Amino acid sequence: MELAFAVVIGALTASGVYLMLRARTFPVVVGLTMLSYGVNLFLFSSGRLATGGQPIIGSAETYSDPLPQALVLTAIVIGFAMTAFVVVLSLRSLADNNDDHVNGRVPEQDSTVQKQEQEGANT
Amino acid sequence: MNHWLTAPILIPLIGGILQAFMGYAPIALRRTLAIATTVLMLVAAIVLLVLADDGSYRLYAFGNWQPPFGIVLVLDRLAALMLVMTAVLALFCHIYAIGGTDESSRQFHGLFLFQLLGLNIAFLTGDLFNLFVAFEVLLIASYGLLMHGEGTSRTVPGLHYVVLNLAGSAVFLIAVGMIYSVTGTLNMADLAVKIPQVAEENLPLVKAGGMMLLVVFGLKAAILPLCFWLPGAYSNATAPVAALFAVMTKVGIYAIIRVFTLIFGNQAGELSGLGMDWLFPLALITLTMGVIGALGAASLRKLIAWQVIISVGTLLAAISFGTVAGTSAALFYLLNTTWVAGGLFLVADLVDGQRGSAQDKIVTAPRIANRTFLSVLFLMGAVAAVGLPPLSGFFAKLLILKSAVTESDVAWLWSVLLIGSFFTLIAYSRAGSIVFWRNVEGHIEEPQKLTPSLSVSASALISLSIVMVILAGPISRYAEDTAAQLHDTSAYTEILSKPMVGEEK
Amino acid sequence: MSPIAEYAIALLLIVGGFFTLVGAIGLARLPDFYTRLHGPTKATTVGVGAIVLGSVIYFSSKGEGIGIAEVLITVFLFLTAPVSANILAKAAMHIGVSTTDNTRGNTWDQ
Amino acid sequence: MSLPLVVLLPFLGALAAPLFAQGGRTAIAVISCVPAIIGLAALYPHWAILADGGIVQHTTEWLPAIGLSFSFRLDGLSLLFTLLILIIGLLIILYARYYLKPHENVGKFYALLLCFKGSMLGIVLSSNLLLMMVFWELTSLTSFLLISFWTHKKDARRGARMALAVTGGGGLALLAGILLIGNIVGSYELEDVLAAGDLIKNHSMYPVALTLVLLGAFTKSAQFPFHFWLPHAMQAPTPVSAYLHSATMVKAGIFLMARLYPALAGTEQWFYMVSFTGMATLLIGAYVAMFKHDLKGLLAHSTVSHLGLITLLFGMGTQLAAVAAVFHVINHAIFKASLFMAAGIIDHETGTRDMRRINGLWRYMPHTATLAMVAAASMAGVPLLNGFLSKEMFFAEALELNLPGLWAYLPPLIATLAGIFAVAYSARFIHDVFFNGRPVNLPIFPPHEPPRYMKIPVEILVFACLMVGMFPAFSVGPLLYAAASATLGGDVPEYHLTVVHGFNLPLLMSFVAFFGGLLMYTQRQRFFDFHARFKEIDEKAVFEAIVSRISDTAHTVTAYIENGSLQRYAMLLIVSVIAVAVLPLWDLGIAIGSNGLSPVDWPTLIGVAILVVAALGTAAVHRDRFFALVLLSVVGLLVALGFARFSAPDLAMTQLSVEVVTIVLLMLALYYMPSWTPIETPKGRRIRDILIAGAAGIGMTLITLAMLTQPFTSISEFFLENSKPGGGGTNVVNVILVDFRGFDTLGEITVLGIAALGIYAMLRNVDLTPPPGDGQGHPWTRDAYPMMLQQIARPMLPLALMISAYIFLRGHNMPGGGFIAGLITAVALILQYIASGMSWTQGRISIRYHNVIGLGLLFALIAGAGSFAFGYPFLTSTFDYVYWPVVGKFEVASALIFDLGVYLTVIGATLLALTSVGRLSPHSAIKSTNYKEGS
Amino acid sequence: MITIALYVTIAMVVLAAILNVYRLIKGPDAPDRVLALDTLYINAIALIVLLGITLGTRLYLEAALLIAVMGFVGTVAMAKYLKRGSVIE
Amino acid sequence: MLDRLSFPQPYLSLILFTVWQFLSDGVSGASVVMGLVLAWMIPQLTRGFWPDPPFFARPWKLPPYLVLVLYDILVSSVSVARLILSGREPKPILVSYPLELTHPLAISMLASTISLTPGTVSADVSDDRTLLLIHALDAESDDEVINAIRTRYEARLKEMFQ
Ligand code: NA
Ligand code: NA
Repeated sequence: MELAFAVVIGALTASGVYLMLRARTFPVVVGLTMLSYGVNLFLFSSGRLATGGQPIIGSAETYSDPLPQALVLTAIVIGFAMTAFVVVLSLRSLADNNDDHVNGRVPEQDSTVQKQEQEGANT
Repeated sequence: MNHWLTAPILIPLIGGILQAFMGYAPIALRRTLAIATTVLMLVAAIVLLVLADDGSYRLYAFGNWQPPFGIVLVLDRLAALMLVMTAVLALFCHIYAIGGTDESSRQFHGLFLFQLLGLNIAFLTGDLFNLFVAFEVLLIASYGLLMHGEGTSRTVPGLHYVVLNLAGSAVFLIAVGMIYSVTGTLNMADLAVKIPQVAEENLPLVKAGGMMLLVVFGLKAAILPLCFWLPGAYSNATAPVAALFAVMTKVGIYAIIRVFTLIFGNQAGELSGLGMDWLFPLALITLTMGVIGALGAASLRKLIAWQVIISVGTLLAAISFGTVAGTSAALFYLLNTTWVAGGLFLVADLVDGQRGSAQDKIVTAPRIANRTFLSVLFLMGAVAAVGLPPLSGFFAKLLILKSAVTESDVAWLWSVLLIGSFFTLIAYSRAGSIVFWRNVEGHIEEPQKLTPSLSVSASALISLSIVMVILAGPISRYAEDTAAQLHDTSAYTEILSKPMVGEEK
Repeated sequence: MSPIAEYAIALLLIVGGFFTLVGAIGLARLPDFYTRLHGPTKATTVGVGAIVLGSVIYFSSKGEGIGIAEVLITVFLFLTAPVSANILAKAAMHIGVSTTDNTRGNTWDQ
Repeated sequence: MSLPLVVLLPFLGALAAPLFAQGGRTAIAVISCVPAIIGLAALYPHWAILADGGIVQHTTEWLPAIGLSFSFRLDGLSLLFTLLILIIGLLIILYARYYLKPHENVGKFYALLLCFKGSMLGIVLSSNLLLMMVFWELTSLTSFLLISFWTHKKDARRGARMALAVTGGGGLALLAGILLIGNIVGSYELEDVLAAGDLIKNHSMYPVALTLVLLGAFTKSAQFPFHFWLPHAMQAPTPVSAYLHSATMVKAGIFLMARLYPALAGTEQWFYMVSFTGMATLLIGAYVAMFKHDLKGLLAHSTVSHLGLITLLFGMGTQLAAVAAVFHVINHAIFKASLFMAAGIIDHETGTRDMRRINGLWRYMPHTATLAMVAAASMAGVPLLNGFLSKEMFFAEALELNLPGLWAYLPPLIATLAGIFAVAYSARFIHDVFFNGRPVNLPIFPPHEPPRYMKIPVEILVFACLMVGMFPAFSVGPLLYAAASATLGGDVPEYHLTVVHGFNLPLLMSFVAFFGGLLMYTQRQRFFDFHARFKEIDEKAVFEAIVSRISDTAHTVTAYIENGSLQRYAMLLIVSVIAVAVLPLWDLGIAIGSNGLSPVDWPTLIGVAILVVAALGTAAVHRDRFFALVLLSVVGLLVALGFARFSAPDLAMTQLSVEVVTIVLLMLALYYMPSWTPIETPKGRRIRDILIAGAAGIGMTLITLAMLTQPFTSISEFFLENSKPGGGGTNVVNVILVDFRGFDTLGEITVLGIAALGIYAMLRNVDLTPPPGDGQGHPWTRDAYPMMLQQIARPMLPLALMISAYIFLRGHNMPGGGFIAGLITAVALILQYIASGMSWTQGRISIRYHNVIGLGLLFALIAGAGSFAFGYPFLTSTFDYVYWPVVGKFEVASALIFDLGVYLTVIGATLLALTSVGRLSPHSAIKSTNYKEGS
Repeated sequence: MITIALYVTIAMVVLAAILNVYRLIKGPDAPDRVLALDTLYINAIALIVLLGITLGTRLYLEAALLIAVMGFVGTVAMAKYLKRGSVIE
Repeated sequence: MLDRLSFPQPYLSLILFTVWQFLSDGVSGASVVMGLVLAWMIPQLTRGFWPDPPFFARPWKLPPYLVLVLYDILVSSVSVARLILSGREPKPILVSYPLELTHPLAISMLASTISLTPGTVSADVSDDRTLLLIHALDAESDDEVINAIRTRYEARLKEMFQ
């Protein structure tokens, strides 16, 4: 079970990191969201995995660690606030720069790459 | 329990909440209440400074829950020093802001006070996860503040700042998770107790977690290679915000001092001095990069922003020694550099206001109005920043230089810092002589009026470097006591056994 | 727990699972969007309804009373499924998602 | 107390002087004299002690942490310099009164001059080396400001910056040197340092310390190869040149060598470094002076040369040489200051300093000419004038220098050669200016004698030249003795201050120099032609070019590294994290801990597979943004299922609600954005990114695996035990949130509130034009509010409120709580906005979301602060079971009020954020208001 | 009895989820993906309910209710985005 | 002011009160009091969202209708399942159904019913609310679909609403 859980966190991290390194605001935001899902799962698992051990007194024989759950709850809420902010910030950047590139404009060498790849794709 | 400990938190929180309600109240009322809040906060910080000077650790357990279970505030000299430093800077930034910067958004004062809230929590908290929450409070407020103001120039740097810090927060959480997964605790004092007892096979996890924390704090502190978000963000923020941000990198430095002297300090067994051997070379490279940036800066704001990075490098070099002398030198330097950098950002803005389309760019322009006043302020700021006598920067630099002990430390620190100072001097003299002296024909339409709130706050912050010279003795004594207190980790961990309300005998 | 309840629960669960699966097969197999819309709208809704009903019986036969949450889930699903289908169909028509060749009649363009 | 007074008074004067600027030049000049006069008076009582080789000392503690004290020391050496500074300073003030024009900024001038004077006094009187350092750098600064006094002149600005760079840079080296000495000696007090000469000289760091200190001294005293700044400092007003750049500041380096003579001198390193530097400077300065057409340029290079002479004397290391050096300090200060003043008068009266135009001034200003000629003769070393005496001593010492083999001839040879040049340029100064035909095209013609009082300082100094030259023992004997004694640390050698020592080798050298110099001057045209073959270097231009180059290079380097690319910065961050994590984790070895793996069930495994596919798929298809969003939803849903699967119902619910709101928000944004992401990163970088992401993913996998399989105990036992008895709730997670760690939650809802306020503020005045249709070119439908959706949405609102109330109230004991309840309410309201639009919904909500946020935070705050009333800390919760008739038993918990705060904040923040974006829509009737507040 | 039924049912629902994911990835059009997602949400409700029965606790049922609410709102928002662009206007 | 103390939507209040009793752990004094509070407060808060409260001319016709629909849902599920599993190509048809109902709620109820019952999904309502676009999964002709709906559902709904 632990390995499966670890692979999930790895996949979320890898995907989040890759998207975070993209050049447009939208994938970056998606990547950050993905990363925060991974991080939340990770923090959650720092209290180890349990089945049917929900930390509600009287509902189980042994309880899973409630503290990481509380921490993750806080982290989810904060992550939500941050994501909301960065989404809106990317909108603002789009409005201010007429471009959704993370740097406000497409750097020259990148736009040539774009052109080349498109040509490559067309032929 | 001394309820004063909560004052630096409750005051800006209440003030901020009031501002949230008062979005549409007359601006005069909002300004009055906001400034009153900041003044009260300064008063509270001073009270705590006086309290802390007896050298004891004061504990405040939220919810009356015994640490390590509940969240605690811990007041010591370091916390008090950071609080006062921040409150002083904030007050002048705030006064500057009511000179007109606050008009472009109704949320300004609220965000400003929430920013202070986050800073104060960070300085006082004794809980690692709560430190994360504090970081988030101050970051989200700083995001809002950064975007404050007219124009579009700050959007992209703001976006970079936000995205990198979001990634940083993710790393912070991972690090907290790793450390919790081994130690099972979050309270810093408890961590200081538990870390030396970590089993051999678990050391790598804690070590990696600690190093990740160092990266996160390094990102906030703007240490190379994590510093490149700073120049753009700071130089595009509105003046009072940029000036207040002078303290933002210091939060990272504070966190490094706190966590890496308490949790990974000299009593941490296997893990003592974690990361410090990385820190010293990185600090020197950061310093060098800062100097290069300052030399190449095209505007006063950029110059000062790189100055912030120079000071980060200098500070961390001293901190990395892990000695009382190093830490106390860093603390003295910290005060100087924070206030002066803040003041310089304000001066740069005033200059900008006088120069029309030339703004604060280091280019020739028609002669500015109020040249004498502004050039004297700039000169003083530059002298204090470069570390020339007779202003406090010199003494701060002396302390830092003197804190190096081993021959290789001396050789590296002295040469990098002194050669760096030389080139910074060249950068400032070049910038100042072009901006203030090298004039072209013509005159500027509608220069900004230097209202008292603008000029007083800018000159007050710069003049603090004179005050620091006069009070150099007492301040360095306080810094030394602070450093000594910090390095005596066992005293801190005694908070774990303090009685709660209702338990006192 | 009475054997009747056990049989009922087992039956409801398996029926529910069956319809859920059928809905998914429909979604996977049917030729165009509009035909695929039928599977989830009906079969899946019914399937989950059956499973939820099984849960109701399971817990009430354990003496924990009738859970209103299950009832609410069911009511909710039945109320919303047609609306989801409706608004998705509207979206599909707007985008111009094509129908299979043997479809008679035309989509709207309003 | 008189010593600090002497130093500090000029600074006070500097503060006062500008206040008298309204009173005109005279008033301000008079005020500026006061500090020096009081200073002289204050020193007078100490005279007797000093004459006997005594010391006056004053110490106040300042910064003991670094060994810096506010301590001063007056002995013979410092007295000599103090007198030079104060007396010449007074003359300069008088002179400047007439030199400056009425419209000039005299307030600034005198203030800076007084600042300089104070700093200079500080250098010579400091008894603590660090304190001396403070004043040392201050002289560099004030010199910088004085050179650039005429800020509108490009040459002045450049000259000033160059001087600052060289002397300031040298100061930094000196600082390092002093700190090293301090490390060796363990003190910065002069007394200790001077007493520790042997310790220092035998220390392994001595060569480094010596080099650093000498770097400071040489830069300040314009020694080769740092001499180039001094001639360019002549862009300063002439009083400044006379005072700073001939009489005082440039002597600071000399002073330093004299001061530290007992501590540092007497070694081979000292000898070679100092004497050879001095020799080179002596010769080069004298040579170049010959070819300068600028009056002040000639004098400046002459100054360089004389400074080299003094340095050479100190370098020789003999006691007599040191005496000669001190003597020449006095003599040079006197004649050079008077020459500069004379040059200033000529400049003032003719409007130029170009000797090719200035000719035959004898006819126009005979009085000034006489004074200048006497001073110049002294400079040339003509007998009966003071310059002659010390030069004779110098020649004598040059002969005494015991160098091996043929090298022994070098010093006398160079001394004589320099003497020849000195005579030649002095002759040029006299002949070319006052004779040599008629003036050429002078800006001011005809020139006149200057105002009477402007000449007085020159007269006094020329008189001093004569007095010292003719009656040396009487005029400067005691002072020289005291100074020499202080320099040498007590033992003064036998020396005789007489005009002529009889016919000896030094006198012969003087004759050779005198006639050789005259001969050279008569043959000057050949030398000029010879010199003209070398390209003249303008050091200012070189300096400026170097600074520009450095600045440009720095700019290029900075722009290359700080290239404004988020992708690079993010990459650096991630790579840093991986780097610091990899090293310790490398030691982890086998990643599976002692608890081993638990069995896996296949439904979970399939869930994992779907999650992994969806996660990696999102990255793979991210260019199709909507598709990526759908996959992200799948990820969110499965993460929530994962929370439920692993015993965290609260997290599952929170994750679900947050995920939907996030997706809605992302779609709100996507409306304005392109629906496709173009390919623009080069393939190589995409592969690099995949590798980085892969490394991060594998790293996290291994860390998680290691973590999950290690045995573990935590503080959570406490929470499980105390949740019910101490917190009054059975849902431990909720009790932690609202009680044990309620402060985190307070911070968390504050973050939420701030984010919403920030979002609102950020979208103010934003103008976004959405595309007219979707990515495939379909125009948007007109049907904004589908009827069926409206019909279902409205009854859902009260139902959702009911469910919210249920989730909220049970949260303390069962999964739920304020946060989830708040999100349910918020989502129900969002559904209204989706179904019926902004204006319709907004019209039915009478409260502003700002206030909801404020109210929420306020509730939380009040719930927390309630405990103050009972003397308990903030956020101490209380709960009780209450029995009411009819109602029965129910629980009342203060934590519930706190949770209500959470509930309200969540609603307010979520809706404020979403509606802020929603009102950007061109269809929205509610526009963000454009406003600029009045003040 | 119930245990076996639970296993079988879970197997069928999980299989259904796989089919949904297949459709979600295959598309071909955006509405197909949203429809698949919506169905996946409903499968998730079933899975949570089944989990509750397996564990013998009703503590997870509210999570299932929440999926129903959130899944609907999510679907509606996506569908509205596809045809109208602006979800809230 | 009195307005603020009343129950503006008594049916809604009744439903809410009843639901609350189910949501609570059994009926008790506390749950009744809380139920009353919610039954009063929620309609007060949401009354603005109900500009024209649903109007039923013959509300008692609703329960039998719901039973009918429930029955049809089960039947329709089986038939759809059969079709899906048979592997046979369906014969889909798009039908424009002329509406006789006018009230939006009534139309919505009809559309929902159609979606949940045999082989039909209501895809759209025309802007003027006179036509309903229906997609039938497997039907022979327009008339077959229209007639089935007209008689089985729309007639009953018309009775209920008009
Ligand atoms: Na459906
Ligand atoms: Na001439």
